[in-house]
Amino acid sequence: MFAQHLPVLPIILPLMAAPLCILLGRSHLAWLLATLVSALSFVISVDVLLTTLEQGVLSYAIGGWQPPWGIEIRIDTASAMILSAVTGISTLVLVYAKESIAKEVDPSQHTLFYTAHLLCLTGLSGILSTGDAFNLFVFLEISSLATYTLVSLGSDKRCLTAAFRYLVMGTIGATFILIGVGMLYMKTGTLNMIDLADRIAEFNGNRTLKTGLAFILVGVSIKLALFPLHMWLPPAYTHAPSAVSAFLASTATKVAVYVMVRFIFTIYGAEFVFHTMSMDILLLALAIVAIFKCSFMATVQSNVKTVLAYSSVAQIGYMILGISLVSSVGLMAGLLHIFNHALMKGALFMAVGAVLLRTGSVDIKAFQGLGKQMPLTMAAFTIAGLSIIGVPLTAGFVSKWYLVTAALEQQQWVIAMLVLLGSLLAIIYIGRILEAAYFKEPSELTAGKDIKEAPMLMLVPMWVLVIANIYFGIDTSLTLSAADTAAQLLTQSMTEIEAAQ
Amino acid sequence: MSFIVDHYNYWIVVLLMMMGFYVVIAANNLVKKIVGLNIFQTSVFMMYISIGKVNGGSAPIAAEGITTYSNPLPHVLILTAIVVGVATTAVGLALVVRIKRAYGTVEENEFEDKEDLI
Amino acid sequence: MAEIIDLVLLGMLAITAFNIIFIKDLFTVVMLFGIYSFLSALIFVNLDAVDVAFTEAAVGAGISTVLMLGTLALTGRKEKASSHKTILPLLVVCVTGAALIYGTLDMPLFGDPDNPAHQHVAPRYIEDSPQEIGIPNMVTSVLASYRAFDTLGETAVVFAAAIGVLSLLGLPKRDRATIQSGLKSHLVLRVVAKMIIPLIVLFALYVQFHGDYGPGGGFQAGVIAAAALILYALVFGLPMATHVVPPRVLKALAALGVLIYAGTGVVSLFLSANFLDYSVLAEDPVAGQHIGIIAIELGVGITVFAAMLCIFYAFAGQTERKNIQ
Amino acid sequence: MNIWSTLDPAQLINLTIVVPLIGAAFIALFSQQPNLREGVSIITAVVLFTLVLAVTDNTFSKLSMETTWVALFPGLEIAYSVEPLGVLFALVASFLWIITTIYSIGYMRGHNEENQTRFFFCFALSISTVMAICFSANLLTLFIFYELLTLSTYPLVTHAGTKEAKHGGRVYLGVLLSTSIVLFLLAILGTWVSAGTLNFTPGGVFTQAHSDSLVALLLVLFCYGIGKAALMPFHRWLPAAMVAPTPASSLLHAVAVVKAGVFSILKVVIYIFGIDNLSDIATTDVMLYIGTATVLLSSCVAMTKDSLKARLAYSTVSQLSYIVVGALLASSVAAAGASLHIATHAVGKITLFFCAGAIMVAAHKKNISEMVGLGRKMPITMIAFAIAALSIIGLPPMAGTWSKWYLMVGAVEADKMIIVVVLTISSLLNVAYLLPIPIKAFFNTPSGDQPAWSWSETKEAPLPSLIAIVVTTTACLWLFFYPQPLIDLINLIPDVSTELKGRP
Repeated sequence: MFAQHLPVLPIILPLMAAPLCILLGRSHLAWLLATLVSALSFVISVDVLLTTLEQGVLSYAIGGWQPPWGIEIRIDTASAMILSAVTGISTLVLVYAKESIAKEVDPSQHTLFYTAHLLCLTGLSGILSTGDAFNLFVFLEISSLATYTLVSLGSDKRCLTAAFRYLVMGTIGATFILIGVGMLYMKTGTLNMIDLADRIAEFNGNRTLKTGLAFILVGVSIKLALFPLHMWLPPAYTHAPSAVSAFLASTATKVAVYVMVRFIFTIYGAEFVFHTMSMDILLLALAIVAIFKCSFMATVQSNVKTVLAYSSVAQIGYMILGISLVSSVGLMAGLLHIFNHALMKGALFMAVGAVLLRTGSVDIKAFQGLGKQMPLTMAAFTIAGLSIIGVPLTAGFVSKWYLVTAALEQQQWVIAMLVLLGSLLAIIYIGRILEAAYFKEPSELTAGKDIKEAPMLMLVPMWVLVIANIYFGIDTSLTLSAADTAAQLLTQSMTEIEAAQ
Repeated sequence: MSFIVDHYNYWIVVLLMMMGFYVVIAANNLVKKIVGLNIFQTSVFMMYISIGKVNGGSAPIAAEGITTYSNPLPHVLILTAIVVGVATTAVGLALVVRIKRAYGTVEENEFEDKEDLI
Repeated sequence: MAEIIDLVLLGMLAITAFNIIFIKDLFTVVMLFGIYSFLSALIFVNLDAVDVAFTEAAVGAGISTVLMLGTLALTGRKEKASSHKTILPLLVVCVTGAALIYGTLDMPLFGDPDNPAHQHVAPRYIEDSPQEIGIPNMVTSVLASYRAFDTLGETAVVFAAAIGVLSLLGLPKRDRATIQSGLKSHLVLRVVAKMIIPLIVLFALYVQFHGDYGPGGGFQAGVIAAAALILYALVFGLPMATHVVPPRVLKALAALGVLIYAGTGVVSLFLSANFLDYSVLAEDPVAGQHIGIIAIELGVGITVFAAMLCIFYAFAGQTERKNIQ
Repeated sequence: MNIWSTLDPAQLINLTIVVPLIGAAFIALFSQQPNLREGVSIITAVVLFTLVLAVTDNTFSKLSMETTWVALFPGLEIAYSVEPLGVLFALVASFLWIITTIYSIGYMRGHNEENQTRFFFCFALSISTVMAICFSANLLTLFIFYELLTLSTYPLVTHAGTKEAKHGGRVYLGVLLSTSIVLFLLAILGTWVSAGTLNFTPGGVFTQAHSDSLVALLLVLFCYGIGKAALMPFHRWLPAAMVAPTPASSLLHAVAVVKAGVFSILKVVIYIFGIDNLSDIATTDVMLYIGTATVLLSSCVAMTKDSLKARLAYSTVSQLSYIVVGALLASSVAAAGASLHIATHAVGKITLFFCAGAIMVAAHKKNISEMVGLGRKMPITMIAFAIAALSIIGLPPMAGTWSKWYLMVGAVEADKMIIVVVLTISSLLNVAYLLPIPIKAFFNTPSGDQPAWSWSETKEAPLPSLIAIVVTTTACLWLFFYPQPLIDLINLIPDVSTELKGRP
């Protein structure tokens, strides 16, 4: 009966569960509800993903109003793929959160935490599913507001200033997007993405549309923390509760990358963005600086969460690099990395959260000697870390492989080399932590304490992600076919132009 | 001349936006930052509403004898955006209150100094 | 004529904004912001956006200003002089502004009926909505039916803001042994307030249910109703207000409103139509639309009322706490 | 000698990789019972060797053996296929694993090392990856296990856990991972993007259609990317890795790891570029001369080292470049010499390392200057050392003679007389840095009068270690007299032959 409504369910299920959590009142009931709803959304998303692989794009007219008059839910493979990752990670993070926030968040706020998490999930699902440019802004704001709340729940008071900076930057970003969308509407009279794409084609080179694109790209770049607009991210991820860091690091910025892909490839079209405006060169340059600058920053931090946060900014550089290569393979590599990076960063932040739970600190000194005291957690950290580096048989290798392939196909040997050099910095920042864990004696932070392995509810989701890292590093058929289909679909117009030339 | 007449509205709105934007990024006081954010957003709303204006049109409420209406769609969008704006303001101000409690100040450079000491 | 009014108002806005940049007294800044909001509401009226003007006046000049003042009460009203660098922000602003001006060069003419914005999607709303939806206010039609999903999102944003403020500040405790606070000595104010408040609530109800025909709707109604209670709290003190509308009820109401809205959409699902398709709610599609709009406007109204009041309680609770200390 | 003839030949490959893994699992299981644990190690090693023998047998009877595990990317699998060069390497590695296991038992116990289970466990893991490298059917598979070999040997390098060990481990991991990720992977991807295949194909995968500069660039990337071949200036990891316990150094850093490097280079040269095409590539000569420079320079550095293991390490760097030079000479005879050198250098160098370890365990001496007169205390060890040294130098009747002979012939065939000269000088340098050690040990005495030598004076290493030394020393001699099986195997490699081709 609900089969044709599946595309809309990943949005409205968490949306309705969020107020229900408040009505339920009890935090463990809220936890149960949130987890179940999130899991259900995940199952639906995977189903939707498989459907898009078979049947192509799914379109759903909200309120029965046909686009462009009504709002359309439009899920293609790219959306469904990231949606599956987001809902999947959300489920795992919720399972993980129970023990984690019990230590890090005041008990009176647990219900609010789950509510905010569900709202954030609603926003992210909405962004991924919607086919309407303004609707995207609305969902962006739902997820952002929930995110500010989630970040501010951290136990250190610095989380407040981090959340505030995030709020100011995020709102500027959203307003920029709003300006851009307004300019689009002004010139085309429509907000539906497909309709926009059709109508923009006739305005190639129009100055209002160019400005609109610039504002949208800057706005999205703030949201996805593209260098040099990334300054809000490291403090936010450092001081947020661990479960929040795990969720945001693996989903929020990725969804923003998706928004960028959507605006560049679906709405404006690669021709406009890369040919008329030559955005590829700018994005490429920023991506490369991001990779090196932020990887380097990651190597000198002493707070492990900050290390991972800077690493996230660097990894976003890889995704943008894939996009800026302007090819189907490059885009595919970018999408793959969105998916794979979610798996690795989720696992890493979860491991760090477990360390915080047991040692009370995330300083690199707290990691000393943990190889023996928390073997399972550190093993998870190690494997996910290897995935970040891009060691073969992990998911990270797969995305890096395609990224370099894409660069080489364009004869960009230097860029290919730079991508690989970037992994070396990853070796350093991950290696430092591993060395502390396995080769150093416990420091004064943990010496004498009886440190136990993390609780089961935290280990299980962590290891699910670790195993996913290995699984998607070996059996790549699903991720590759999804990313390939998605990229083909998105670059369709581009290939048509090439063929015409 | 007609070019100016046709565009003056947008230009002034741009000026307003930029004044708000300047307050957001230059102000040191967090409350003032939020005020700036609101000015910035309100000015963007004006841009949208300007898009919707039709010369000689009236408010988009169907009535006898009126044939030209202004475009209702920007109005709807901005209604939503205003709500989003006030929601952000509320959360932002709540954060300011908490920052004051935690740091004893809402001047950005002052709590930055304190953070460095930690 | 309209152009001249427009120009004058815009000029006043520019002066206000310019002053806000330089004035160090935050109380004045907030007041100027209230004026800025009012002026922009006037511009909205001048540009035929009555619903927007209504909302801007209620929110910008009303709720936002109250919240800012509440914050100032806690954080102090003086902005300290700082050695903040102003060159970089100025540069950023100039570049952004230049980009925007560049963008305006190809913009369609202001107010021209032939603009693309008026040609493509909008005509359907203007021409068909009175028949398709059956209500004269096109803004309400678009808001509540064609683009109901946006409005659902908007409700969720309000709810999210309430959640955010609650988690940051917490709600004041409902205290039975109420200390009489508020403006105890101002008898005239108390009497006038007692007379006005019921009227405001009545007006809110009118706005709520008249939104289909004139300007207004759930959002404006919710804000106005909240304003009534805020006035009550200001005059009679927060403890009294929490006695009348307990915070816990508000929390539940805010949640309930979202559920009513989304629930309406789910009912359509069960009647085997698309999400938020109201046509199936009654035999006659137009009647169905009407029922649907009333239901979701109610949801919006409840959530906005409860969320706004919640947020106010949270801020007022902080001030109260500071006063006690 | 094929006791596994009932098995499907393709299964043999799987077994060679899986058996050490199973062994590793049992080693971990029996961590508390040292005897059982070491027993498992030896049994696994022996079983593995018989498996490799069976593979060899099949290779001689021209039975093709292939297997595919999983398709990693469309058109790219983790796949294995047996070819003679890999068999040669597998034979050497699996045979020496048995010996090294026996040796380690004596060494580790004699030295009272900690974490012995981890040691044997990682040892088994690394052998498994070596087997996978031997039989890999394409560059991707080779690369994956090349990386895994680096990672699985890292715990062995840092086994001691001291500050030096950590530093050594850092250099080891740093150099090997950096070169492989930045250069090797880039070369592989470049090959994949331009040639469309990564399969090892006799005669190479590049055609005339590929631009010369691309192929030239790829050759450089491969030569430096395969950091395990220790071509200067990326040789620093090898001396750094010498902080490992001696058994690990001897098997892994004289045989498995470094040979995996030169093996990969040979494999790339023969099956990706094609020996016949080498001379057309612009950078072949450049890399060739870098190889010869490495040969000479590292020999010179070796002379300055007083630490025995460090001297052996630099000797290894030098000897590895022999193989690189042989591979790049674009001569089938030189390639044969290079292949044979994998085996002959392995037995020679492992003996030397065994001896170094034995001296450390029995006499607690690390530096050459302290070994004066040691021949009196450890005669067997020092005799073995002398024999192995002669083999490395390339003097008859030792195994090293043959490989050096073919390398020289190859250089002549390729008309590169300078290489002949360099190889000769290098042999003289070998004499200069290796032979003084046994000479001092036997003929110099620390102080004037000494009683006549008697057996009671000796204090040799533990018996298992001594057995291992004797076996490998014998092999050094044996391979001089009976090199034919290995030469037959080498002649099966496409384009490689010990026969001189007539000049066209």
